Amino acid sequence: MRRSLFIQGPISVAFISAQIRKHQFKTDIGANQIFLGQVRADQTTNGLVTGIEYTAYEQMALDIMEEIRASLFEKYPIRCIHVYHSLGLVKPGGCSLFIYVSAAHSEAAFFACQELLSKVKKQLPIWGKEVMDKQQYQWKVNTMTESV
Amino acid sequence: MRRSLFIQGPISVAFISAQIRKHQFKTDIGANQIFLGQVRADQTTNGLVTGIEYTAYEQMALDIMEEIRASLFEKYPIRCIHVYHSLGLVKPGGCSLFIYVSAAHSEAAFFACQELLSKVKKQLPIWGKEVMDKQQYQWKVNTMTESV
Amino acid sequence: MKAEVEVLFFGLLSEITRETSIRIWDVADTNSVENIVINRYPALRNYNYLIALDKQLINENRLLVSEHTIAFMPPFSGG
Amino acid sequence: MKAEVEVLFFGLLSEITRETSIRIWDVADTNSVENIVINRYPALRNYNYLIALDKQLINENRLLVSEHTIAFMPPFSGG
Repeated sequence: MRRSLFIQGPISVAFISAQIRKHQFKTDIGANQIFLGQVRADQTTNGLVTGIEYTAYEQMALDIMEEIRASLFEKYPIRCIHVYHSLGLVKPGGCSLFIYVSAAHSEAAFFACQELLSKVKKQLPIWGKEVMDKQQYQWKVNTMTESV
Repeated sequence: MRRSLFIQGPISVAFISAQIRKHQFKTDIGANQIFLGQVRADQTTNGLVTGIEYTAYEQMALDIMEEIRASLFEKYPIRCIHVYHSLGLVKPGGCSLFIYVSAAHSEAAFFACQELLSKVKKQLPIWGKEVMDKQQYQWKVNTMTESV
Repeated sequence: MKAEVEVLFFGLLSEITRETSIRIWDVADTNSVENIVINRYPALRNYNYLIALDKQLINENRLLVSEHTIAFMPPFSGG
Repeated sequence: MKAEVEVLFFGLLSEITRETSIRIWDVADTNSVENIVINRYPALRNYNYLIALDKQLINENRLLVSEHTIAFMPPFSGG
């Protein structure tokens, strides 16, 4: 089992492209569903977000990720699952979460990707600290009502 | 309104990367949902698929695409929609459909992308001819039960 | 005034007709066009097709007034 | 035999405690660990937290047998 999950800093477009290119050698794949989470320059009551600093309980996150992966492979006819999450500072526009699900058909890739994103946000011990202009910060909150 | 939709031959990873990179300049985007449809080397009763040759009623497809685009912008809080479809021959592993939906939040991007893919398959006048080894071919059929 | 119509055939249908487009003159409505086309290419009866009048799918007869484009299309299979 | 526990603090909580890890000896169960931690850092009462015993979330008291890692974690906010 692959145990890579975290990437220091933003996830580069070159890295994402390389993953897409790799999957083109697998001729039993018909659908690639990709989610890229990107840091927004939100205006908050504490100021403008100038970046998110991510930390994680890495060993626990890797274990949980293996459980999530196994449960999705059991539930959906999919070919592969890849998840990468940034650690450290990611500035607005930067990619902090890269999810890739491939399958023969689009339905499986879609629903698996949706469930995967929801689980990554709800179950992985990762925290984002929104860094503001004027040297302030606030801890990011994932709203509980989000279905994905 | 942008009127590009068709690309001759497979959609390159370089083209896809360039689109991803462009969106990183938009700091009000938090979620990028990408679908890449890829030609499979399926084994059929007529032989092994060695490629799909796409044709389209281009002017009609462009009109319908504008209607789909407008309906999705009305229904979902999304920032942008991009759709590219191949014309001509695409070999197994090659990308023939590239869908990109961006939004502030992931729910909107997800559901809009799903609906968009379904509409592209059901409403755009595009036809795929599966080319087989042994010089044969058969016309591709999109099953009606597919929800996406 | 009766209409002049460009008839287009796509995908599998263009292999049946061995044409991608033909012209038909002096037709009053889309049903007439369909009858003329089916009479010229009887094998089309064996296939499912959709009809678009001026790039819009139609499900019933439409009157034709001047110049039109009518497309005969197999079920779509993009993606 | 009573257990030895490494206690970890993550995210916002590590700013409250000003520590990312401490060690606690001679504890019998996770409730005892929580009491000791809350007594040492009373401000933690004002925050929501989750507890993981050996990298598994727990919702009730667990007996401790030897060496363990217990993590105090704010609600997750990855993505």
